[in-house]
Parts: sequence; structure tokens; C-alpha cells
Amino acid sequence: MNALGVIGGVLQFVLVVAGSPFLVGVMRQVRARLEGRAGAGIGQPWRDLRKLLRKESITPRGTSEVFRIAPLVLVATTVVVAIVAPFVTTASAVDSVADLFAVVALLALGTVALALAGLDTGTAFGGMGASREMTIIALVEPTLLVSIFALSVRVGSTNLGAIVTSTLQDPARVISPVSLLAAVALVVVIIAETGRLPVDNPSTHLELTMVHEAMILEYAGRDLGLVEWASAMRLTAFLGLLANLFVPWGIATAATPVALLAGVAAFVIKVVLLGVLLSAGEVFLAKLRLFRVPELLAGSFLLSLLAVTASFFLAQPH
Amino acid sequence: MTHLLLLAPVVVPALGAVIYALAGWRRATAWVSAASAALVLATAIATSAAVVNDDPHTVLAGLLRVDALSAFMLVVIGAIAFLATAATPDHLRTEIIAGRASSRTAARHCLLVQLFLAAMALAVLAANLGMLWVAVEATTIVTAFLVGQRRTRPAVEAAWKYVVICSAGIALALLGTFLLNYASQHTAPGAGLNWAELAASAHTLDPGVTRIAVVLLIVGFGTKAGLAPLHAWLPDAHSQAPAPVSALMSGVLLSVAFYAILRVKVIADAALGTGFARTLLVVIALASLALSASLLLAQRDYKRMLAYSSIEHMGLLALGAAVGGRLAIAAVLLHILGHGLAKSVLFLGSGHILQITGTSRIDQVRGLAARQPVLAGCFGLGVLALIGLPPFSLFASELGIARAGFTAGLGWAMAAALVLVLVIAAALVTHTSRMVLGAAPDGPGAATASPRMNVIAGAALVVGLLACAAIGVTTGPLHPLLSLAADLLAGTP
Amino acid sequence: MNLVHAGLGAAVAVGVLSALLALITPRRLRLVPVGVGTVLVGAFGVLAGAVAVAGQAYSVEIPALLPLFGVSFAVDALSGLFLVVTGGVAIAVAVYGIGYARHGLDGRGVQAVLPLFVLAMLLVPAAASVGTFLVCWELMALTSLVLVLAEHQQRDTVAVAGRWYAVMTHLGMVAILIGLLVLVAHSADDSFPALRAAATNLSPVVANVVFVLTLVGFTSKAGILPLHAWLPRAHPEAPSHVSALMSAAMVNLGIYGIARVGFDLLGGGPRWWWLLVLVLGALSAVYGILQAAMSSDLKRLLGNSTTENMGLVLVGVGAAGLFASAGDDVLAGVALSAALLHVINHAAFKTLLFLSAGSVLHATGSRDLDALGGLRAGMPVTTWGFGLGALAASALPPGTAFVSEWLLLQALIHGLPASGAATAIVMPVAVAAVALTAGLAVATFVKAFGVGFLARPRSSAAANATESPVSMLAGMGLAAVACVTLALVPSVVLPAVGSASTMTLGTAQPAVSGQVTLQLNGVAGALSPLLLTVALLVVSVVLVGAVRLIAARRARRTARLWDCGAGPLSPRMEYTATSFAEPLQRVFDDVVQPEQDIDVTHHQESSYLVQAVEYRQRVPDRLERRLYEPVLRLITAWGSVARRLATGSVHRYLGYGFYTVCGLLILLVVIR
Amino acid sequence: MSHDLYVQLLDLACGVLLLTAVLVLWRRELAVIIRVFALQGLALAALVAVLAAHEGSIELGAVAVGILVLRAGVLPALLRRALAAAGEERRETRPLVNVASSLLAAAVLTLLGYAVSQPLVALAPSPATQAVAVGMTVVLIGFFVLVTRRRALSQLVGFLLMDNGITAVGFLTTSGVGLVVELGVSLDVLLAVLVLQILTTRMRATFGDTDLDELRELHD
Repeated sequence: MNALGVIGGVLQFVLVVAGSPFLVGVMRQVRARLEGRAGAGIGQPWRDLRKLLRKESITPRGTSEVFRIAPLVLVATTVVVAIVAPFVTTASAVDSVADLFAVVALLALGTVALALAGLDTGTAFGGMGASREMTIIALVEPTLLVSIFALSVRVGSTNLGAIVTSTLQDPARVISPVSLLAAVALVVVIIAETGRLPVDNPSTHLELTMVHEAMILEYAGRDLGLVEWASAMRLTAFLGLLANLFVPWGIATAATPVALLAGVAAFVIKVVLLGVLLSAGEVFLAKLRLFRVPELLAGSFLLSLLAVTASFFLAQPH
Repeated sequence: MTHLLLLAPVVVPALGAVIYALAGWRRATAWVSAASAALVLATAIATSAAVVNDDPHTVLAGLLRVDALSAFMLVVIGAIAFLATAATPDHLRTEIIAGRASSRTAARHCLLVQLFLAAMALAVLAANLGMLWVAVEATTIVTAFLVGQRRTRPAVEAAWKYVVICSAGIALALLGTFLLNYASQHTAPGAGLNWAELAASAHTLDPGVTRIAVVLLIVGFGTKAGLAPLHAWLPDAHSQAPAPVSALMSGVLLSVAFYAILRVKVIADAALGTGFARTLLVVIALASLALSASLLLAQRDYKRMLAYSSIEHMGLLALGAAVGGRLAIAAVLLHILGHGLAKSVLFLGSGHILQITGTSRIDQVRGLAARQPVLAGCFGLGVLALIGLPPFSLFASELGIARAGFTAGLGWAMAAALVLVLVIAAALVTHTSRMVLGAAPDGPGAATASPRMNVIAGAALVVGLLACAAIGVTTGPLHPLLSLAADLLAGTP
Repeated sequence: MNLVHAGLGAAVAVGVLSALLALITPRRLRLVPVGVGTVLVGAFGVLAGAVAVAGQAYSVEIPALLPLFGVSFAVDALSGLFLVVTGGVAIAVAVYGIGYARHGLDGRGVQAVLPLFVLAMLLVPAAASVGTFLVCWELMALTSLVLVLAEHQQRDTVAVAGRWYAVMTHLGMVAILIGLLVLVAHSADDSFPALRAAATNLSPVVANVVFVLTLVGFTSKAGILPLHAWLPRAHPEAPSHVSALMSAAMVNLGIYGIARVGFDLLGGGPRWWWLLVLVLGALSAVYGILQAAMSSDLKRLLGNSTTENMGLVLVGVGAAGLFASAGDDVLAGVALSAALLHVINHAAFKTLLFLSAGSVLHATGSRDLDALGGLRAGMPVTTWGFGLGALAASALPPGTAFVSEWLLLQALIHGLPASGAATAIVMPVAVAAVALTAGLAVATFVKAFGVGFLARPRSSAAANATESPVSMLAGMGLAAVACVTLALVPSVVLPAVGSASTMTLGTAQPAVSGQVTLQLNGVAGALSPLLLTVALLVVSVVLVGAVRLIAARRARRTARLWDCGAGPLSPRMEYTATSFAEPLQRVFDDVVQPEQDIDVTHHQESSYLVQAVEYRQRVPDRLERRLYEPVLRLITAWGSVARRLATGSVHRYLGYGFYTVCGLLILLVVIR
Repeated sequence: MSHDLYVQLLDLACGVLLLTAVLVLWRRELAVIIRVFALQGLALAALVAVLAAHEGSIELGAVAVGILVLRAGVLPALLRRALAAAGEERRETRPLVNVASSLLAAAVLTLLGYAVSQPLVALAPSPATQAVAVGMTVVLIGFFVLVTRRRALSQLVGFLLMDNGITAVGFLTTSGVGLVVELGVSLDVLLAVLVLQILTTRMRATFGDTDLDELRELHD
């Protein structure tokens, strides 16, 4: 735990917590513009959150603590990831947690909490959402693990900071087949994990197709606000990870103000850019049938597996 | 003293037979057979002690002789006979009540069993091969009527097959005996068929004649021991004989015949080298195991199941004998005792099951544990003992045979045998579990509450299993006897 | 005084005494003494193991026991580790058993055998000769078989499970027996030191035979593919505390056997041995968790998960062997430590899970997830227990399995230096298998916990369930404490794992060290489960505070569930375990090949009007179809054909002898 | 007795022994078979008597008398009694191997008996040992009868043929195995036949027939 890490942790916390609603706002705005609408402005998600957080929470009859705690767990896991992952600085606030496996598992833990909450309601929708979400995560989690793993094999460490640092030192790696395969796989699973098109449509509540929304159907007020906020933060975190794993330049390696400022700027630019790309892409995509989703995920799992294989084969010292 | 000790195992049962012949079956005589068996056991133990501390003894002008091996076999006979005869009164009483026997049959049963014991004791005490043959054939004659005791069609059929096949087989052994005698007369005149002298002069025997003799002797006594190819009488006879007799036949008679093979093998090894008898025995053993495995798979009768399991165990003994050497022989002897105890418990148990359910078909016995926990427990544990689970002694002895086999370079045969044993174990477990486990069946048969088992009959089962487990934990006082007998057969001092 | 000796001796004495006590005490007074006795057996086992792990060497020979062989015991660090695990599981199980056995399991036999089973499991790793090992191994099989059959009068399936178990365990035993005896045949005697000495100049062929055969036997005990079929049958059918003992302690001994024979006795071996182990492990992990994911029987699910976890352990063991054969001691140490740590972790959480499942079974009489649900209301403690176990089993932080799987992946990731063509192919696949297993485990345990304990009760039994008696809760509590401790501060067992793995591999220093943070020695890698948890907690507390601060301070309100305006929701509308697993099952359709059965009943008036539709679905074990059924068919055919050997014709019988004698005589004439 | 006469008598006795064995195979009438068997007993006794005369052993002479009584007198009488009780079944109607094939088999068995006896002859060549082949053949033929004949009585005869053969081998190779043993053997054989005879009676009582191949209640 060094100074750089602590500063980075605080900066990342602030950036992700405060900035993630804006990222969602930007993405919605881009999409609205591309669809020819005026859009609500990038501040709208913040306004929504403020409104929701002021409202009372509702506990549906027959639900237990699991239902009440789940939003908290979801937010907490995401925040921990936001603090420890190398977004702004290569050093981590809690280095021994900034591990690939730990970060992926933490994010999965949040999803699990939500799925349990969905099951806890005992409604058909809750169960349906949980079932679908768990099917997706059962395929997403291995893909995430394996694709980042592909990157870490050559580094010899699963520490995210170490992977990022190593890529900084050896830029040629970015265009290696390993990186490309892993990048594609990661993009697919991030889309699935954050519930974007074509896997899930975050803006509809169509009973037959919804996944994420089905689980949180019973949430209202403050709880719903937390869940929405956490979703935004997760999106930010995933995009940040994607950005820094493949294009780490700009990230702060020293605790100087200039470097930190550059790190913040680079992170914001990269994430916003990715967000814009993502939402622009969504305009052209229709939602996939639910049972076609596993094919997509299986494909990405295969890509990540190929990436690992490639890393083993290609990383022989020349 | 020694005279008395040596004659007692033959004379005491003979006297018992006289008592039954004169007094018949009544309250006072019911326990005579058990008492005589107990006496046999006691003298066997005394003889063992004497043999361990002293040299082999010979009495009756060299007709009877006791060494460590005979003493051990006497212990086996005594122990199992005691178990079987202790369970006999209850068995006969139930049969009489059920109208399947009369007091005359009961008296004859006891008489013949006593003669049977005397013949077996004579067989192991015989100082020469000829006497041994006479005694073994005598057991066939005596038990023929015990097998056919019930006079039902299957019983008579079984008795016929038993006598014909065994007599034919044992006749081969007689031919072998004559040939061996011929060979010994020409190389070591005066040795005759005497064990000790034959063994001492065996290396001088003419190999050409001895080979034929050994083949005939092993196949011949193998018949009586239930080994392939003349094994077929065994399942029939054992399934039809009354339970205590089945127990005696399976538990001791087979082993007594096998004892002859052990003796012959010593001579064969000295005269022909270890390879000859070993090859023959390995082939016979594997054939017996394969046969037992094949016929156990689709077995439908639990008494036949036990009988085929006896063939299996005789096959294992033959394998152990084929291996030879101290460890294998000690294991074989321990196996004889362990198998005898377990198998007699099982046959006695099967007798009770037959009396309770009235059928010997596996698929008609259900939920035994729910109805008769002690009986079912003993039966189940007995089967587990048979498939060689510790703490029962069959585990140690099978392991000993297997280890000796692998060390002696018979790895492939041993591995094949173990695979067959696995198949047999699977079959036994499957059949037994169908009988023992499950809820008590509803139906006409179940409504009449089964009578509680007789205490002494139950005790015989429990004691048998406990004894089998005890010698599996430690052989204790039997140890010197076992090692002495093993030395005797393995040819090392 | 040697504490290992004292511990083992006391365990034997107390175990035998408890068994005798169970036989003579009346039914009402039986449970507590037996429970206490079993606890003591376990405690003494833990003591002996702990002392051995700490470095006290111990060996003893008792030639008087076990005829022809004699008995000899020796406890080293590897044995000690397994002694501790077994003893620990036994303590929790025994406490639990006092309450659990009150209903129908207080029979003389079952109660007498329970301490003996624990004892046998303690003696297996302590055995120091082939004879001793096999006798303990078989005693373990026998006692566990008796316990599996405990409830045979209640359910027909118990006898079936017992048969499978008995036969397959015997199969494994025969394989081990042959393997070890082949080794013994090449050594001076059957003691382990002699075998070790003999292994140094063993021909490769013999070593291969020994390893493969023992591997077959040990993997069958550990529930590894393809000899796993008994496990998902026997573990669910056994009484739950026995299931816990079997699943958490007994299966480990299969791993112990592989480590003991492969590393210690044979001194490592060629690379392909360990590739085989690794591949078997990876396949089992994926297959096991897939079966678990499809299962709606709570205990069967847990049994399948045991196959999965043992698979993961074997991946570690295989990787360790692979690295060791390539001369990379550091990585071998990491991999073996991961495997051993996972053994400990799995023991902890599987005990907790099975005990909780038993508690559910005890309260509702059902282990069918489709009939459970809503138990959190009536059985809060059990629900918490199962939740904790499920968290641990799904390899999510802050659970126990997370730490060991992390360690396992660390070993695999650094496998590059040891790379060869085979490794380069196998390692990625292994990584993928571990990752896929982790993902599926999450789904599986969310299903088990969410469907079984949350939501609304799906049957009246589940609705009326009440919490189990205190002794059962205490047993679960012990297991839960172990789970939490292992999850937060795995460093408490690190020294044990370290000394066991260094001893087994013959390496210089332990591969993993650290107090708060697990630090790999020699390669990069660090993780702190404690800091992770603390971070989560701190963030949560801050968050609660922040929400309080910025959000509205209005109280929560209870409201009706949204029912689409169609009236109250009934349990029939809920998602069941089967429906929960349905999407996953579709994904793996080609692998699991479910069988579906649809019966449509039409109205009598018209065949166009459907009166009822009955839909049944079963997910059979495909491997059984392909592998076991042909063998069983073959054996059945063999049995029915062979019956022609005994037709009853006396002529035929005599003919056997006649032709044999003639044949033998001709043979004698020909080969003189 | 001169050596030539001894050899001729010996060969004659052996020839009768073999001939009677073949005749048992040939004939189907049970009554004839029993008569042939009695003749064989006579030949056996003669054989032992010749040996006794040759060796001048009184003990052996006594044994010959014993054999005559047992095998030409008592055993055939027992068989005849059994036959009388048998009623209708006086013929071996359908042997499992027909007569022609049986005779062919007997020829093969003779060759086998001869071949097997070679090591015995080689050990101590003498007229007596050279005749061992006959004894061996009789044993094998007896076994063959046992395997192929359906009637209980035929099987009994088969068993006794074996026994005759064995006794012949015994006396031709050595002058016996000791009195006690021989007595025991004879007693056993007698008792075995008695037992079988009683069983035959019981079988007839329970089955009403003595076709042994029909005896198949006990099977798997």
C-alpha cells in the first residue's frame, strides 16, 4: 500500500461513484442523438438517482433480509473494485486485492446477491430473472477469467496492476493475437455482464426477454436507486478494465500531480470513448433471442480459451 | 496320553454314533453331538499344544500320525463341528415340528454326523495316503444319506449326483495313490505311502510315474474339494443337505479333501519341481473361480449361491497352494479356518431363513433385516466376510495369498483371480442385499410374525462370526501352530 | 512422551470403547455417550495430526495384529494433515449426530459403527505398510457401507445405492490391491520405507502399472470420473451426518492415496502420469458441477459437487506432479499447496452443507428442492449455515474455496516455464475447466440456496419446518466457524499445508506463506482474503452511512408483491429448481442429454381439446449410459449364458471330469 | 509255475478283463451287462491269483479269494437285486453316445491307456507292468460308461469297472498297498455300491424312472 495507490484509490472512487451516472447519461444521449431524438441530457441519470434516493424503500411481503441487503452488497462489491482496480494509477490502494480473480469474483458476488434477491421475492419474474442471469454469469465468469488470464500468463502474475504495467513496458503486446482474441472475448462478456444489447435491453421491461430488470422488479425508491447506481458503476468499471488492459497509456505510474491528472483524464477519455462506441453500436443491433445468448457467450468463451492457448504457445522465449 | 489324545478325535464321535444308534433321538441325547464336537475341539487344542512343543507323534503301528498340519486341521474340524452341532438340536426340532422329519430321521442324522466327524478326523490323522483315501471316501458314503435326508426329489437327485461324481473322482485319486505307491516302492522301498517317508524320499521318485499320479491325485481329491472340473456335485449337495450338514460339508469336508492336495503337493514339488503342480493347480483354481463367478451372476437360489462361493474359496486355496512358500501356505491354512467359520455361519443362517420363509429362492426372500435383525445381520456380515472384508480373517488370508502370488511371479494369474473375485463379490453383494435389505414385505407371508430365533442357534451364528473376526485381528495362540504347519508344507525348517 | 502416539492410541481406545458402549447401552441413553466418544476420537485424531504436522515423527509396529502381516503405523506431515481434516470433520459431525440420530438412526448397529468409521478413516493415512493400509482402507469401506445402509427400510433406493457403493468400492480396492502388491513383489517387504527404497530402481513398466492401478482405485474412492457413479448415489442415501463424513473426509483419502503412492512411494514419475491425473481432475470438475447444476435433489447436488471439488484437487495434484517432473519445485509446491488447501476448505464447507441439508431433511422429510423453499422463516440458523456453505462452495469471496481456487490458478498461470507441447495444450484447458467450474458452481449454489431456502415454501412440509435441535445447530456451528476462519485467515492452516507439501515433494521451503496476505514464495502472487473482506465491510458501512446521510430518512414500507393484478401469487407460480436450471441445461444439451417425456391427455369430446399435459424430465448420467450399461449388459449376458454350464445333467457333469482327465493324460503323454 | 505259463495266464486274465470291459459297452441288456461284470470280477481274481502263484505269496492268494467273493459274487448279486427291483427298465435303450461310437471311443481309450502306461513300464519292465495298460484302459472305459449311460444301474457298473481297473493296476504294479488300506478300500467300494443301490431304489420311488439324464431338477 503506497502513496500512489492510496491517492489512486481515492481518485478512482470519486471518479467512478460520481462519474458513472454521467457515463450512462452520455451513452443515452449519444443513442438518442443517433436515433434522431433530442435526449434528456447527460445529467438525467443523476437526477433520476436523486429522485429515487429520496423515496422510501418498499419491502414486499414475504421477502427477507437477503432482499434488503442485496443492493448494498451490489454497490459495495462494485465500489471495492472501483477502488482497487488500476484505472487511474498502476498501483492499487489494496494491492493484495487487486487481483484478476478477486476482481472478477467480486463483481460476480454482486450479481449473485441480486439473483438471490430475485429468488427471494418468490415471484415468477424474480425466479426467471435470476435463472437467466445465473445462466449468463455461469458462462461470463469463466470467459472473463480466462480472457484476462490469457493476458496474465505472459506477465506471470494475475495482479491487474502488474498486467497493466507490463503492457506499458512492452506496447507491442497489444497487437498480438493473444490480446486481440482476449479483447474480443472481453467485449462480448462485458456486454453480457452489463446487460447491454444484444444480450439484454436495459431500457425495456418486456416480460419475455428481460433478464436484469426481472430480478429488480420489486425494488423501489432508495433500493432501486442503489441498484441503478451500482449498474452504472459496474459498467464504468468494466469499461475501465477493458480500456486499461489493452490501452493502458496515460495511466499514472508516479504520484506526481501531473501524472495523476493525466491518469484521470486518460481514464475519463477512454471510458467515455468506449461508452460512446458501445451505445453507438447498440443502435444498430436488435436484441438476441434469449436462447441464442449462450451461443454468443460460448463463442466468446472459446475465443478466450484460444487466447490462453495462444499465450502458452506463442510466449516461448524466442 | 498321546495315544489317547490322538485316538480321541476318531473314537469320541464314533462313541457318539453308538449312543445315537442305541438311544435314538430324545431330549437327553440332543446335546450329545455338540458335546462330542466340543471334546474333539478340546483334544484338537491339546494336540496342537503337544505338537507345538514336541515332535510329531505316531500311533497305532504307524497308521495315525499327527503333525502341525494335522493338528491345525483337527482344530478346524473341531471348531466348525462345534458350531454346526450346537445349532443342530434347534434345527432338528423345528424340522420335526414342521413335519419334515421324524425322530428317527433325527437320530439317524445325528448318528451319521458323528460318523462323518470321525471319518474327517481320521482323514487328517491318517499317516499314509491310503488311509487318507479310505477316510475321504468314507465321508462320501456317510454323508450321502445326510444329503438325501429329506427324500424329496431334489434331495435324492442331489444325493445321487453327489455319490456318483465324488466316487468317480475319488476313484481317480485311488488310481493315483496306487501309482504313487508303485513309484515309491521302486525308488525307496519300504516308504510305501507314508507321508513323512514319502516326503523325505520324494526327490528320488520316478518323474514319469509321479506326474501321472500327481495329476490323478489332484484331480481326484480336487473333486471332493469342490474344484473344477468335477465340482458339479457341490451346489446340488450343499443346497439340499440340512443346514448343519451343509455347514459341515462346506466348512470342513472340502478343506479336509484340500488337505490331501496340500500333502500331495509337497511330494510333487520335491519329485517334479515346483512348476508342475503349480501349473496344474493354477489352471484348476482359475477354472474354479471362473466357473463360480459365471454361475453366481445369475444365481437364483441362496443356498446354491453359498455353495458356489465355496467353489470360489476352494479355488483361492488352490491358488495359494499353487504359489507355495511359507506366506502362501500360512495364508491358505488361515483361509481354511476363516472360510470354514464364515461359511458354516452362513449355511446355518440359510437354514434358518429356509425354515422361516419356506423357500430357498433369492427373489422370494425380502426385507429380512426388518423381520429378523440378528439373523439378517449375521447373514449380511457373513457374506461381507466371504468377500474378504476386514476384520474377518479372510481378508488377511486372501491378502496373504495375493501377496505371495505376486511375489512368486504369478502376477497375471493372481490378477485374473482377483478380478474374478471382484465379480463374485459383486454377485454375492447384489443377491444378499436383495434378501436382507428393504422394508418388511406386506403380504400373506409377512402377517404371521416370525418366531424369535432360538438363543443357542443365534449364539452359534454370532460366535462363529466373532471367532472369524478374532482370528482376523490376531491369530494369537494359533500363530505358532500356523507357522509350524507352514514350515512343514513349504519345505523350510 | 510422543503426542502422536498418545493421540492415536487414545483415538483407538475411545473409538472401540464407544462402539462397545453403543452395543450395551439402552436406546435412550445411547446417543450422548456415542456422540461424545466420537467427538473425542475426532479430537484425538486432530491432536495426533497437528503434532505430526508440527514435525514430530512417529512410527510403531504391532506384529501381533493382522495375521501374516502385522500392523505398522507412521505419521508424517502428509498423514497429519489428513488426520486433522478427518478429525475436524468428525467432531462437527459427531456433535450434530447426537440430535440428528434421534429419529430412527439410534439403532445399535449404526451407533456402534459410527465411531469405528471415524477411527478407520483416521487410521488410513497413518498406515505405514501395505497390509495395514489395505486393512484400514477396507475397514473404512465396511463401516461406511453399514452406515450408508442405515435407512434401508425407509427407502428402496438405499439398497440400490448400497449395492453400487459396495461393488465399486470393491473394484477400487482390487485395483489398489493389485497395484500395491505389484510394488511389494519388487521390494523386500510390504512396509512403506521398503517400498520407497525399492522404487528407486523399479523398471518403468512396473512403476506405470503400479501408478495406473492405484490411480484407478483411489480416483474411484474420490468420486473422480469415470468411476464416480457410486458417489451421487451413496452420498445422498446415507444419513446426512454420514454423508458429511463421506463427502468431506472419506473422499479426501483417495487424494491422500494418490499423493502417497505417486509422490512418496514411487517418488514422482513421468510427465504423462500427472497429465492423466490433471485431465481426469479437470473432466471430473466440469462434469461433476454440470450434474450438480442439473440436479434438483439437494443431497445429490452436494454429492455431485464433491466430484467437482475432488476434480479441482486433482487438477492441483496433477499440476504439482507435472511441475515436479519438470524439475520446478516452486510451482509444484504452489500447486500441491493449492490442492491440499482445497481439501481442507472443501472438508469445511461440505460438512456445513451436508449438515444443513440434513437439518432440512430432518425438518421437512424432503430433499427435493422443487418441494422446498421458504425455509428462511422457520429455520433461520440452518439457512444461514447453508448460505455460508454455498458462498464458500461457489468460490466467491469471502468464501473458503475462493482462496484455494485462486492458489490453484496461480500455479497454473506460472506453468509456462514447465511448458512442453503437452503442457501447452493441457494447461489452457485446465484453466478453462477450472474457470467454467467456478462459473457453474455459482449458478448451482445460487439455485440450491435461492430455491431451497428463499422464496416461498412449495410444500406444506417446507412451510411448517421448524429449526433443528441445539446439538445439530452446534455441529453446524462448528463447521461454520471453520468455514469463516478458513475464508478470512487461511494462514492458520498454511504451515500445515506447507509442511505437508514440502515433505511430500521433498522441497526446501513452503510455497505459500504470510499472515494477512498470502504470499507465494519464488513466484509473483499475493492475495489477502482478510483485507478483501475488510474492504467490503468498510465500504458497506460507509455506504450505509452515506445513504442514511444523503437519502431520504423515510422508513421502509411493506407492500404486496406485484402480482400483475391477477390476485395473490401461489407457490405454484414460482420458479422451481428444475425450471431454474432449464436455461443452463439448454446450453449444455449436447453434453447432458436430458430425457423428456410428454403425455398429453385429451378431452373425450374432442382430440383438439387438451385436458392435461404431463411433462417429465430427467437428466441421466450420460457417462453411465455409455460406460456402465454396456458393461452391466455384458455381465448379465455372461451370467445367463453361463447357466448352461449347470444344466443339471449328471452326465454332463461327469463329462467335464472325463474330458479333463483324458486331456490331461494326453498332455502328459505328449509333453514328457 | 514257469515263466511262460505265468505270462500267458497273466495275459489271458488281462485279455478277459479288457474284453469284458468292451462287452459292457457293447451290450444293452442290463442283465447281460451284470453277467459280464461278474465275469470281469472273476478275471480280476484270476489275475491276482496268478500274481500270487508267481510270487508264492499266501497273503496275496487270500486277497485273490477275497476279490473273487466281493467282485464276482457279492457285487453282481447286489446289482442283480437292484435289477430285479427295477421292473421294466432292463435295457440301456438310448445311451448318450451310441454303441458304434462307444466302441470307437473304447479303441481310442485303449490307445490312450497304452500311451499313459509307458512311463510305468519304463520304470520297471516286467510282464506284470506291461499289462498295466489293460488296467488303465478299463479305468478309462469305466469312466466312459459313467459319462454316457443313462440307467442308474449302468452307471453303477461303470463305477465298478473303474474300480476293477484300478485294482488291476494296483496289483500289476505292486503287490498291494498294505492290508489295512486294501480292506478299507474294498469296504468303501462295497459301501458305495450299497449306498448307490439304496439311492436307486429311492429314486425309483420318487421319480418312477431311473433315466439319469432326466434328473434335472437341480440346475442353475
